[in-house]
Amino acid sequence: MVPLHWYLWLGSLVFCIGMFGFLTRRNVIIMFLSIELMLNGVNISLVALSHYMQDLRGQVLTLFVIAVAAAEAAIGLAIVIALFRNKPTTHLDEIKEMKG
Amino acid sequence: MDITIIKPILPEIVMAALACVVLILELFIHKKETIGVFAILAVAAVSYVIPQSFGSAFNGMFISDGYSVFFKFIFFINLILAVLISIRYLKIERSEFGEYYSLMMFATLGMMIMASATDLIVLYLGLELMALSTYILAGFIRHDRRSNEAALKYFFLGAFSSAILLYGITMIYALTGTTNILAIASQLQGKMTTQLILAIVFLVVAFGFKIALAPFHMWTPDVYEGAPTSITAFMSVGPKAAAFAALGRVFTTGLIDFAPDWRGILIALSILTMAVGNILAIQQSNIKRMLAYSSIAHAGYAVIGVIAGGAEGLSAMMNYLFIYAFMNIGAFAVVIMLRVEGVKGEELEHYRGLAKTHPLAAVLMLIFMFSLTGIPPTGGFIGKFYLFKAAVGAGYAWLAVVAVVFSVISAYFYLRVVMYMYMHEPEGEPAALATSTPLGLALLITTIMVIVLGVYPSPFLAFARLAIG
Amino acid sequence: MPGTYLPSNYLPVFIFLVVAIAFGLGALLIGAIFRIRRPYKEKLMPYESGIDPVGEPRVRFSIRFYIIAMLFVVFDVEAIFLYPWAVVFDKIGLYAFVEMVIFIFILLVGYLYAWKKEAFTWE
Amino acid sequence: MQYYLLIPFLPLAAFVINITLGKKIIRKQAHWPSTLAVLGSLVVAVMVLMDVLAGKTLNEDLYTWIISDKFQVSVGFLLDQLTAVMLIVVTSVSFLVHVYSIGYMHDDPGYYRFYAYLSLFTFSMLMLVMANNFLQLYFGWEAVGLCSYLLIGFWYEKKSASDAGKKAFIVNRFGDFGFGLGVIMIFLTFGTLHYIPVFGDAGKFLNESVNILGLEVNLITLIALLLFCGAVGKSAQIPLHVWLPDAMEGPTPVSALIHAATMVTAGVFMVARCNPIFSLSPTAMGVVAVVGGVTALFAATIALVQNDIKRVVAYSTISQLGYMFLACGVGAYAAGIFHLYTHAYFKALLFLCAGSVMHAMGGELDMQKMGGLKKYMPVTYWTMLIASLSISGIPGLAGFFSKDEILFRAYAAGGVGKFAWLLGTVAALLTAFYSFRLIFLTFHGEFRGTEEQRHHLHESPKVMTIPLLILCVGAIASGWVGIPPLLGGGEHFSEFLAPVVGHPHGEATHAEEWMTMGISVAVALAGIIVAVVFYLKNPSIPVNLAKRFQFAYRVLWNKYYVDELYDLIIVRPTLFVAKNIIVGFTDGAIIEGIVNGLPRMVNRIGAQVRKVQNGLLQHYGAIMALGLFLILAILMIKYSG
Repeated sequence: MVPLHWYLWLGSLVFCIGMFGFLTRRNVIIMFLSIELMLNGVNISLVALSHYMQDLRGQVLTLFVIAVAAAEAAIGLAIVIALFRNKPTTHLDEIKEMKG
Repeated sequence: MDITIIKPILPEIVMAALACVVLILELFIHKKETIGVFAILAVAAVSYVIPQSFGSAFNGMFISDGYSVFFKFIFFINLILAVLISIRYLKIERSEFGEYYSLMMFATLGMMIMASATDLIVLYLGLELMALSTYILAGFIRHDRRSNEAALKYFFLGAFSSAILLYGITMIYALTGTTNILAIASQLQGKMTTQLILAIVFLVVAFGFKIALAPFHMWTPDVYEGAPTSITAFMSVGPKAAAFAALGRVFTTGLIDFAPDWRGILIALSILTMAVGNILAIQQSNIKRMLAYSSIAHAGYAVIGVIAGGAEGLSAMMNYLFIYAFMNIGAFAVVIMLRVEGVKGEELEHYRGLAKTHPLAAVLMLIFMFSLTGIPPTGGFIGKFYLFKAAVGAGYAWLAVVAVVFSVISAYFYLRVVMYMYMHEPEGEPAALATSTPLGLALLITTIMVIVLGVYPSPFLAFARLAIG
Repeated sequence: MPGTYLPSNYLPVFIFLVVAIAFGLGALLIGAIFRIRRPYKEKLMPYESGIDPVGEPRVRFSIRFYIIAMLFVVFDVEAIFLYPWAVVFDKIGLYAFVEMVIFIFILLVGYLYAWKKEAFTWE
Repeated sequence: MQYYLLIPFLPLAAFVINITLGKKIIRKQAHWPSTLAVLGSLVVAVMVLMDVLAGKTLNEDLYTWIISDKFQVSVGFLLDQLTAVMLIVVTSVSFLVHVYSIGYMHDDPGYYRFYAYLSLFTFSMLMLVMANNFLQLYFGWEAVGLCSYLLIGFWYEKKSASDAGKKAFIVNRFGDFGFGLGVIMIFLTFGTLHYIPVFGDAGKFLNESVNILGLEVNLITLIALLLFCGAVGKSAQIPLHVWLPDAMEGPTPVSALIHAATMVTAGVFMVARCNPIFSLSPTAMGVVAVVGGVTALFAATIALVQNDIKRVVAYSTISQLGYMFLACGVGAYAAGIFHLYTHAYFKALLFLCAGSVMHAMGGELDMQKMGGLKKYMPVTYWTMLIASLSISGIPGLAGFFSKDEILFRAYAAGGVGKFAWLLGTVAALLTAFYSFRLIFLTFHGEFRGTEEQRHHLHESPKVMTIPLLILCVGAIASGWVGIPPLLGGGEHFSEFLAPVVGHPHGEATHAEEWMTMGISVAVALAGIIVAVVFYLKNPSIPVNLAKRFQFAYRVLWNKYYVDELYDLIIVRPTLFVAKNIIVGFTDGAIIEGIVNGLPRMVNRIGAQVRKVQNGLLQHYGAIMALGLFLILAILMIKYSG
């Protein structure tokens, strides 16, 4: 049987990979994916915990996270498209009109 | 099926329903002002059901108590004032769409849920509803690149922070097997573990992001500058207050046993925030950006209330946010007034000699700047006074002294605006003002409230104190 | 019962996965090691059934695709709430039914809005 | 009985109306709101007086601004006998001055501004006298000072006027500084600023002392003297009297209201109000009595030789204020307040008459250029004559009763009181003399002005003379409420005030009372007769005297060179320090370092920190993550170690 810790480590690993990706990649779409990775890292941990504790809350939260993530993706995509129309780039280094 | 169990959440239900109605109305109504008026009426309807709402629902996941109701009133004020200052402004920005108002209502709904949440799941949902709506609102002027950029930055960093929040929630869940904020304390039994450190830190970071505590404030200046000014005003009060509500609830009930730990973190962040906010505000020549840094600094002050804790600290924090709502939106309302066709009106230079060309606008700005500085007899003074008093009462006199020092520094950039208006001669063509009845109404309300709160604060103080119970 | 998921039930699946991945990677690896590389211009051209390619190989998709995709994702994911609901429907009864009707109704409002905004029409 | 709130707030409302609408809308009608408001206040003040007479006093906090443990900032009202008297004085004189100003100021371009300031002043003064705590007293104190400053410099285009305003402001700073310290000391000692607990507890601290620079000073004495500093400044006593004569640059109705009848008496009021504190300290009482007595005499001597009609009255005011302090200093607070009250009427009358004369003379102030005005302006003449008789202390008139009361109480108190009595009696002689010198120079003899002025001479309009007549009634009859038992009266006034200020100490026989009274009447008559001889019968005498005692004359003419002295020892050194040392330092390191260095440092830090905010999203995320890991690391180390 797989100990709970393994799942939790896996979850945190996925979370950290997502975080790392978010901080290092410059392409907005990849950054999207990274955030999804972070959320899924959380989801793995939640489902595992929920199962091990025989408590439904974790799974409920997971469902909500998935739904919110979808909405987030839609909004994020819309924002990127709106930006793209004014400035055709998906490269983040070029998006720094405001600073200081 | 017992309908009465939904009573505590009735205001939220009404708000959600009316927001949907507003969304549909947008499809059929071409005069968008009407929708704005409808949004304000919706607030009236929601306020109407609030008195009957007290109680707890959904197995203790949701509560309507004095604390949440006080915050809800802050959100309503925020919404009403933001709607009032938007109506003319949106026309000037050529972004008159009805979704704007329903999004504001949805964002307010999210805030209400956050304030009432006694379960981390509900808290997360409220936060996301608020955040997703404000992401769109920040980028609402679609043809403006700065607005796009603001939305993009806010969105990515916001999503990042909500992932961090989720991880914090997961840690708490792992430790306690529950997500109920009230049950957390009893489950933890005051035991410190590595996971708990993770949980506390992650929650501080996530809430710190929404409140704009340094160093999690980095998004604030850019987003506030790029977003439509009316939304900047909206964002600088509502979401911030909602995050404060959640912070206060989670940390002073669920994690109260670990107060020394999170208090230490918050003190450090508070000082850093006041420093960054005030010092960088001095550097700004764009008034929106300056107000963004100022709002960062004010978050640093308000967090002192949470640090001080107890009924006195929390009520001081609530009061501060209440007062801040008026003075900050008032200041933004003046900024909006200077935005006319073809002139951004955001630069400090635009305020040169305003007292000569538009004395009334200058006087109003003067009042708000005085209030933000904390000069009596304006509301800002009262807010700061009670915050610092709470800090002294809780044994953090030195922190109050630090905050006072930073307040003095803040006078430099607030009063610089006043100096530009009163000491400098107007240059070139006199600036035009975009006035309108709703904007005038908003200015009237904010000015009166700033003065009344400064001169006769006791009823409001009593209200906050009562709300804490 | 916590912890009763014995990996042994999934062992064949796991072995199959490992073999599949190893085979795919191995084949590519071997090819990369042993093949002879003599590139010239025609050889590097994308293969389009023997016809010279016209224009950039990367085509920008119409923005409509994204909008449809976004709508799909949003409405699709809302369906996940229906599964747990369906599982416990007979236990909760009318209350659950009413709640789900409201939920669907809210989705419907969104759908109506999208429709009226002509998000579904292809210009 | 909340209606008393109308008393201060009606004038406030008038102020708001005039200041907002005055310039554009009300303009020449600006007197309506202000005058009606103060009339309303007067009516309500009379009602309050009735209530107080019926035994109803009141002490309540209307509203509390800030509460912080012991420290409480509140607006509250104390309505007792003392307040009631002050209310009547302030509102009645203020009302008459408002009416008078309709005529006096009617051509002024700043008409609305004038009435706005008058209303603001009335409001501040009423808040001052109605206060039930020291903080409100202090705010009222500063507010009346501000109004006085605004009104002295009302004709700010005139340099002398704006200079006089500044002078009043700066001189008052000295006194107010002491007063402020006194209020702080009270708070530190008693832990509250409300009158009732402070006065109640004053006795407990009788034997406590504080160490100031190695000097043991009795705590109560220190507080009393600090408070008295404020009174010295506001009521223009030696050595801070220099601002009041210069304040005559303001419009004459202002001089009558603020610099004669009301504001300058605030010091006396304050001392009387704080009598439980003062009475505990014989030292402080002695200082008050001596300062009062010396000022009474000192100012009277200066008034002897001045030619400026308003300055004579101004020095007379200083002198009369000295009497009031003298009374307070010997414990006869009721007598002091009694004199404050009668003085308000006859002194306001004197000023308004002087204003009427100036009005007729086209702004001329020099009495040497007047003369013989009696036949041109009979109403002014007769009213002013009665006021002069009153101030000289002719029996039957208001001034007689109050001044006699003071002198008798001083005599009866013994000790310092006897000395003060002597000063007061000599001053009474001088008072009678200079008052009649003024009358004779102005109204009798031949007209000495230009032909043009003569042509222009006229009696003032009704709107100005009617207030004169009303005040004249006050100058005659206001003393009748305090007729001593010796003359068949009931001393109602001091009996009325006794609950607040207590009874005066000291015993004296009837014979002694007759004696002091006789002496004061005699000196008053003597003064008048000398004036008659000097200025009516034989005008060469004063000229010869001035020649013969040239030194003394010049000293008096130059007001004992006090201004010059202050210029030498205070103004010049200050300016020297400011010009040379501070300016020198600005180029140097210290001031540069503090004034410019700090902001520059903040700026430099800001410019560096600003670079962190470079607009790159990833960068922001990285800083967030960095912050997260930093906090995490610190906590981890803390808990693992």
